[in-house]
Amino acid sequence: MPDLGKYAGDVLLAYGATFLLLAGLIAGSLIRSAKVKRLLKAAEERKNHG
Amino acid sequence: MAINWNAFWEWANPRKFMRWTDRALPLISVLAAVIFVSGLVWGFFFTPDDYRQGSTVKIFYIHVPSAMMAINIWAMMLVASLIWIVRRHHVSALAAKSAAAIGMTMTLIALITGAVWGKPMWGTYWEWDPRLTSFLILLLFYIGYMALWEAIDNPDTAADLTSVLCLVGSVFAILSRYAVLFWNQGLHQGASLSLDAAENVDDVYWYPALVAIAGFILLFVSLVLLRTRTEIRARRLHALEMRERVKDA
Amino acid sequence: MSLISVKDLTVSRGGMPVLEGLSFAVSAGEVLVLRGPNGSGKTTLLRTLAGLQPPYAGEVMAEPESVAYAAHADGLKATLSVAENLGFWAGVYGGHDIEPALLHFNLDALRERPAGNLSAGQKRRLGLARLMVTGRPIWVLDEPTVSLDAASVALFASAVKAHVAAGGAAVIATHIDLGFEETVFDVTPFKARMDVVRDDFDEAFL
Amino acid sequence: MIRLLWRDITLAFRSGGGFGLGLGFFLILVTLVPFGVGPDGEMLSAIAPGILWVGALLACLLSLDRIFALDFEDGSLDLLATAPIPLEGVVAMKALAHWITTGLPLVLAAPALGFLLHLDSAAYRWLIVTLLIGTPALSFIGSFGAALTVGLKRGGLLMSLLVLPLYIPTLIFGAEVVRRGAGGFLVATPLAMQAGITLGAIALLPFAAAAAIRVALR
Repeated sequence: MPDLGKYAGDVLLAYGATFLLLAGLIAGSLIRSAKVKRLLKAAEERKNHG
Repeated sequence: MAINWNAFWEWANPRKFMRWTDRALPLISVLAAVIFVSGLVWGFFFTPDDYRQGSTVKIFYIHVPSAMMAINIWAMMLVASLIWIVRRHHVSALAAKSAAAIGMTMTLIALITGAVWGKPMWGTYWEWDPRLTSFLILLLFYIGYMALWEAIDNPDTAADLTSVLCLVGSVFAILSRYAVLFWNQGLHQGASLSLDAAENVDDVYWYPALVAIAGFILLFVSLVLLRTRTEIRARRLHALEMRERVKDA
Repeated sequence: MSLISVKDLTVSRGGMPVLEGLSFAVSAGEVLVLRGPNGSGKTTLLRTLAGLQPPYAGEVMAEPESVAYAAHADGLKATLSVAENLGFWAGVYGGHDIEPALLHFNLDALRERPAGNLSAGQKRRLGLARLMVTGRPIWVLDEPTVSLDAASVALFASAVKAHVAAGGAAVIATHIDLGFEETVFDVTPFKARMDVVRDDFDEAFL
Repeated sequence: MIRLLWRDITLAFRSGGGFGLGLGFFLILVTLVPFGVGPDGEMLSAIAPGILWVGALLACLLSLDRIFALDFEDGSLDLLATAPIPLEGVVAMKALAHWITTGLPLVLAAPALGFLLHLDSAAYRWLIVTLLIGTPALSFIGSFGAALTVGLKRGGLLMSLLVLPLYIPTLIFGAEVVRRGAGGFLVATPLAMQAGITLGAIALLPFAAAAAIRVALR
């Protein structure tokens, strides 16, 4: 851990907020991807066997 | 130089797109993760503090790339919208839709890191500085664009209307930028990085920043591919559901 | 020579084809009546004929600006009088006289009445009277007789007769028998098939 | 086209709401501001240009969704789209009618309300000039937003979200001219910019709005 001096709180806040936002974006993208994949699979099966 | 444009557009055929991204996406994702992390690690752990700004200079490894991406993603959406309007490539419209949420996140990151950096420098988190204000306006444009996508049921209608909004919005975004500059000549630094690096920033800061920028770009590419794939599947799902409804009727 | 004709027309609603392979022609003096169950795509077909939406495939051939369209909504303004409503549309379509239309649809006595105070049937009559002031040869009508009583239906039928006798044509979607010589066109057999692969729409995905 | 203009103006007058509503809203807004910020005359004088401009903008927004939504609901928009007038002309006339029934009354009422807010006497002239130049842009930009959301459920809220960011340049230049005018500075540049935006909006946005309506009707 480097010495961040008197601005440590600010720098860590900036990095923390960024990672939180990016993590939210990536997680949201992955969750929606998985959900749509699942729903589409079910719909394709209904189409082929229904 | 002769480019075979037909072959180029072939890539945007949904089926082809799904096929090549299926192979390319894992590769790009890994590359993005590696470069993104190494850029930020380099910047965060292995660069000296600035003699005036102290350790806050480290914020720029996030702030600058995210701000660049916020603007460039809107530009990419504009190009994609134009391609949709002119050539009616569905993938293009869906790519624009997919990019919007990423662009909005980048804008938010640029705003937040800018505000946090501003606190020790300006003594306040928020200052109506032209650049910060412009990004706030850009955020409003992203929100409006995404809200319009959500509000319209028919996907082709939504693609058409959001494309028109993106076009008109781009003009007004540029107008706003000039208006804001006019309204308040601010406290922001000039462009922190320009192509002429030597003039602005020391190499110690410049190289990790370049890596960070590359990381952000790759992160965007992999996310936009992932999200576009999702949208293509969602579109197919929508089509199948419509068929079922017609059959039942 | 037909006034309006379609060839291999496919029409779509919300991106989904609903009717396909339509081909017909309507000549001057002819009335084409469209039949088919609710939701079979008659409205979509009529909107396509009127140029409000592009064909999904195939083509509609008609002179530009030759179609007058009337649908379920009459486009009336509640606070304008009968004469003002009609006068407005007459003005938009090039200043035809509104008197014959008012007289024909028995609206003369109501001319100063705000359209908001009309009964449903009177509103409908006013909406149909609009067709007479457009001066356009092809009338495209979607369920024109809704909320009309028997006498008003007769008024409407005679207006259509007079129009086609003067060299016009009409395409009408209706369930009732209007009592004139008409060509009946049932859209049911043209219901778009759901099991075929089309190259443009959802099949382009995946 | 003149008939369309007349019809829309007549409708706005007769249906109540359209005409008086924006003006009343403007008055109430200006009355509320001193309650919010306190009765200090100097403070009010300082913020008066901004309040009047923001008030005009919101008052304009209030009646925007009427431009196309009513015609869409009663079927008039279908009929206008098949009429011999180009749809671009329809949009332009409707935006013009909106300006005459909303923007113009605001311009006329603004000086009286400026009085309530202790608006600097040097600024009056510029307030009227900028509102006169700027409000047509508000109507034309607004008609574009209304065209994008025509036929949508709860389109009104979405329209505000889309339109307000587009109003930013007009607002900035308008308020800037009044502020500079009050301070006795040169106003030529922002005034020219604002006029440019208005002319551009009038010339180009009807095409975008007509394209949006065609898409929405299909």
